[in-house]
Amino acid sequence: MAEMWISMGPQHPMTHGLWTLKVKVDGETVVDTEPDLGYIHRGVEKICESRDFTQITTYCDRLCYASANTWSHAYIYAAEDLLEVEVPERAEYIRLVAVEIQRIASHLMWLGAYGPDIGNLSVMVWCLREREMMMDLLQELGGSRMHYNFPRIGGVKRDLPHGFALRARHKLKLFLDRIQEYEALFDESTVFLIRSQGVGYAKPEEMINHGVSGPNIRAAGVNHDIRTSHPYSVYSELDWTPAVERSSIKGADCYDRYRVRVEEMRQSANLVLQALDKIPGGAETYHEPGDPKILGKAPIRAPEGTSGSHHFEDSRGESMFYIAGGGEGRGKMPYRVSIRSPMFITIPYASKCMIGYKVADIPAIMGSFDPCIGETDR
Amino acid sequence: MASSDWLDIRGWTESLIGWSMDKTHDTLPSEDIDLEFTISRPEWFLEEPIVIGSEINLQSGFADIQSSLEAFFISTIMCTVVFTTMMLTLMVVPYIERKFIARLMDRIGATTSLRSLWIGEGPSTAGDWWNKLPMGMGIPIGMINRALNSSFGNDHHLETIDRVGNRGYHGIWFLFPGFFQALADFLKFATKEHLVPDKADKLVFEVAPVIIIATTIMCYAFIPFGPHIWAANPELSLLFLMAIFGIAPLGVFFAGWSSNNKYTLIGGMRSAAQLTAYEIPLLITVLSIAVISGSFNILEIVDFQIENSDTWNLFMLPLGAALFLITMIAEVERIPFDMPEAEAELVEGWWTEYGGIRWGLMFAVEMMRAYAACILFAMFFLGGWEFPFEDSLAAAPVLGFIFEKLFFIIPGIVVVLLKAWLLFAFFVWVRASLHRIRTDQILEFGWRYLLPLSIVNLAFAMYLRLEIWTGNSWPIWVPPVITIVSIALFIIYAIDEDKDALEYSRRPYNTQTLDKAYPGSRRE
Amino acid sequence: MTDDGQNYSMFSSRLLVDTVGDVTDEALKASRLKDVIGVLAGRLFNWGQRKSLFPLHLGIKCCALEMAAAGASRFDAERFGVFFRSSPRQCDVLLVNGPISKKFADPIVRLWEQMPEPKWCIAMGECAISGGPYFQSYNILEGVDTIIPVDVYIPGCPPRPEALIDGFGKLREKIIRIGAMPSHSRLESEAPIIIGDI
Amino acid sequence: MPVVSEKTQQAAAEKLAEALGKMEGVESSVDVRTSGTQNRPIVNASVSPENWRKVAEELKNKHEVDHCSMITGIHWPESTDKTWEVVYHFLRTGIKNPVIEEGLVVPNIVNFSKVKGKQVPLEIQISVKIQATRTPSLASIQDIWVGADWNEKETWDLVGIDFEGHIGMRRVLNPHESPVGFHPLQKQHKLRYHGFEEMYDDAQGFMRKPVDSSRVK
Repeated sequence: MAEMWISMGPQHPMTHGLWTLKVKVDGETVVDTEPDLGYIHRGVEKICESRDFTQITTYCDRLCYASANTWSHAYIYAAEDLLEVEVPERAEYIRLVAVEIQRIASHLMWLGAYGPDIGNLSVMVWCLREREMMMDLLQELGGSRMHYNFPRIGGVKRDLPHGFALRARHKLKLFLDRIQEYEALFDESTVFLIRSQGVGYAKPEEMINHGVSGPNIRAAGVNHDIRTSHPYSVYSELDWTPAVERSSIKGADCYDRYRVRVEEMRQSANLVLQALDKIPGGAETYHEPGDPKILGKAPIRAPEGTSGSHHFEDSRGESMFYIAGGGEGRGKMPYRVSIRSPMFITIPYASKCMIGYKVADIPAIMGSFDPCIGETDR
Repeated sequence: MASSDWLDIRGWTESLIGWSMDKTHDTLPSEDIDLEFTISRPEWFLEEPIVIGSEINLQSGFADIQSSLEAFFISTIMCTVVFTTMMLTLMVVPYIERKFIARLMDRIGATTSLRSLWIGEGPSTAGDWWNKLPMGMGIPIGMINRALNSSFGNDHHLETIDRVGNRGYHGIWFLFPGFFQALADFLKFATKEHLVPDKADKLVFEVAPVIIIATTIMCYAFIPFGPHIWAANPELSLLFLMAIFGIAPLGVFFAGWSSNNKYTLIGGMRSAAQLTAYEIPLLITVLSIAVISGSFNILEIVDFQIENSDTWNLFMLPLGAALFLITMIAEVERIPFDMPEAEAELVEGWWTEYGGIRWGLMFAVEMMRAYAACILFAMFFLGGWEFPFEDSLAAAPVLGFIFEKLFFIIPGIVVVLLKAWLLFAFFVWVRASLHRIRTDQILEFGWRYLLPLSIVNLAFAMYLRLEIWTGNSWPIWVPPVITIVSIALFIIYAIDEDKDALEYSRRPYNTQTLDKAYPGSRRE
Repeated sequence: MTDDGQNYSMFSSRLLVDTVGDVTDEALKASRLKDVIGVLAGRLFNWGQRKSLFPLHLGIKCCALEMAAAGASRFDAERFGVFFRSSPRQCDVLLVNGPISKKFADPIVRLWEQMPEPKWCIAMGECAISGGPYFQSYNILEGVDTIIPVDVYIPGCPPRPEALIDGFGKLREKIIRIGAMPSHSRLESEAPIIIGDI
Repeated sequence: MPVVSEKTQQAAAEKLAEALGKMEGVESSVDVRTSGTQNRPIVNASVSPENWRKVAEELKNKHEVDHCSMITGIHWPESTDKTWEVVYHFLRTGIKNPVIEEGLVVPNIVNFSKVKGKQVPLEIQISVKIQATRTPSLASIQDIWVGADWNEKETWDLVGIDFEGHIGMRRVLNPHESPVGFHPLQKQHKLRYHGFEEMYDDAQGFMRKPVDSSRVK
């Protein structure tokens, strides 16, 4: 059959969000692909230039809406680097708890969206059921279900509420047993193994050169993780190792990326349990919001010429913020905020990964890279 | 003597029609009626008058056509009876699908009920709609409503009660929450605007769904619901049924091709390839059933299982049962073989462009085809309208008497429907737990595995029929041995613990696609 | 749907349908049966339309996740007949759940045009109502009602799944009050409902 | 959790900074980030636009900097010494393909506490200042780090800094039909309602009380 361009348009069940993948198809096999992004480009970097430092965290929550906390924390670390702020130890532990629970919720959202991509609807409902547990925990911290505006420059908005540690331990233990349910549905189903093994190969050196990072590169048997290679926060205090997957010789395929993320969910749950035990001052002591134990002093103006940047391990890859100080209002607002979205770099690479596979493999490969278009289009 | 039960609808209609035909025959005047009449012409025309008409005896004339008239009336009545039983029992099938898959997904599923016909939505209600009926027809309805509301404690200041405040009288309308969701969907489809894409090939776009719908409903002419509830029973009803069942993919391909959309084009081609790939194993499996039961007529197949051999074909041909199930899931395009309607990459597959009533009918037809597949499985393998362990239970020493009465009271149709619905629940269970297989894997699985297996199954059926069949029953040891051996084989093959795969610390599996694909095998 | 040029076959069935249609119509009107059927069938089809609202499987931004959560097991939207379909032909509610950028303006209008007629539009979340936090952006339209007539607004950023299900409830109220009228003839007569103020 | 020790990272950063310093047109320094439990050195260098391409190749081949993290274009209309600035961020991750023994991939788990030489992970920030020109342009590093490809497209699309030698430069985030010279992140483009008092004055639509008519909400 003659080759024809199919546009898997902005509104398509495969795209988790709005973007178009133009696919040149010869019969059933994919010959060439070309992503077209920008459908929800809303100029967050331009808006941040006329917002002051505390207002920007709300915009960073809404960057990648599946993992709001990781993005607002990424911005806050960069802002603290810009304003040279000291963060108390307890606040670092609370931030770690919030970020890791958000990572579990983000991976659950991915697993839920990956099921229907390959054809199984019940896994989406199961994963969202567990995600509701995680969102309840984060709702106790941040106040709302999805966008928490939780970190402040210099610490956190509020301490762990009473009984949070107890509920968190209970829910995380329950979650650790529930992962067996998903593994039964995925690993033991021969159909899933056929659809995901040997599909969408990617070698680690080629990936890092393309700028792909995070679970996608750890699936290829390499333990590159910003939290270990460029340690920030208190990750070096807790004993954990990045989840690395034994990939195939030709590189990581969809199955490895699935295995890495399931492993990471377990690992994040253990991280939170450890952090809740090791938190200085104990998980049950409660400090009023604004208490110096959880919120350090922070200036509100950044003079011109100063700049701050920070690499952060988001659930989808390496996110980064670069802030140049000295904007309007005598430095109250940043001059330029630049956001590195891991998926903005991974989607073009992932679409090139699909060449040579079948049309039915496109959602399997694209879904396994866990695209989140909110952060891609900024 | 064919198995039968008291619900002999066919017998009643025959006797009714026969009696009424004889009655009309007798009431007709028996003497000849002279219908001759002549047209006289004026004498100057010099020709004899024209004579038209002849003698007619109404009774003898009626006697000639009486038999065909009876046959016509009987088949019309039986067709309507079978069609209504099918449509009413079909309401259960989407109910099972929506509720069972919701429960498997830990959800509640649809809870619409006819009660909401009566009560409003939140604060706004339909008001006294009955007063709009002409000629005061609405007044009695209003009175009844006010009486019910007041006697069952609704504050009837509102004409129709509001959903939130009033639980009130209309309780029985709350029957089977969710049962009428399919009816609500269908009513909505019916009132939808009919859109035809302008560059689509109009004629084929309109005709394609008709092909699918017509052929599926024609299948139900040959499917017996009970010993005496069938519309037509030709000698080779099985062949006729399978032939008609196989026409629908043509309609699917037309629909995909004509709606002039790339997605539907790929969806249509995929469905054509998949259905042809699974048509042949299906036909061979059905052939093996005909071989083992000794006839092509579905009624006789069921009677063979109930009367002659007294064992269900499931225990004689377990491999055939498994093949039939797999090929039927593929024929009906349900989840593991769902590629043509693949949600993920083809939006909706071949029915993306269809909206409104055409899509509603095709939604219903999907259910009908799955329902037909379930009933056929019940007929071929689960002994149609025979209660499981009917004879042994009836022959039991003490309780046997009660069971005998019970089996006599319960008509065959109830047993058939229960088996069909349980099988449909199995279809839904498969849909909830498996992922979608890629098209080339489906075709490869169909050609490489199902076809040879079905031929092995056919050979086995022939051997059973020729060698082992003793004229009136299977030797006593044959069904248990076959069942135990097949269960053992199934367990051996199902366990795919693969020693060298285990040390890869991954879940092993052994269904092979192109090459033996144990985990790590594709890690060349 | 009067494509007159389309003559399916030698014998024009359209002519037959028209003539038979008119004759029966007159007869029913004369015998007042049309009113009886109109009222009773009206209630039945209104119930049918209310009880099965199929939104389009369109996820723009964060509200899409709340839409998915509404479809999941904790806030099961399917209890109210809300069943997500992914082709606009088979949907009757366009649930807009994110900011509309200039690039997505005409695709979403095309989606709205592709939907068969008794169709409604629910603007879910601040971005769909007024551009939300990005109302100053150079690339975002201020609300989806700049391009599509909206029936129900659900404020919130993102609105909780219960608010989404309440939004569908409000839409059902609208349907029971004014019936499933085509959207173009609905424009003036019906003010859009904003959750929380009634 | 074994973490790279501060000493080795600081030493590696100084070695790289001084190696970069030697190249002409480059000043480089090492500043330390203190947030978190461990101080992390960042190699900071500012390079003149002409020999930026040479420095890039040097980084990639000699210093094995294998990950281009982000490219930021900034428009400084009022500042004296530069009107355009491009800030590059790199990471040296030391990722190697896992070694394959008898058909089995052995994942290479790097123990960061015992890591030496080129393996030490480093952050590098390079800023290139471009003088006052209407068409700022810079050498493209698309062929060295493929990851920089879409970053450059985005920088051109939003800030308007062109990259010579970039294949397939097109608008990625803005709509394709946006006007040719329109690059939103330049300072002359203002946000809608920027500095607009009455927008905030009666955002709720009721008249403002006279007493605070002057104050901006």
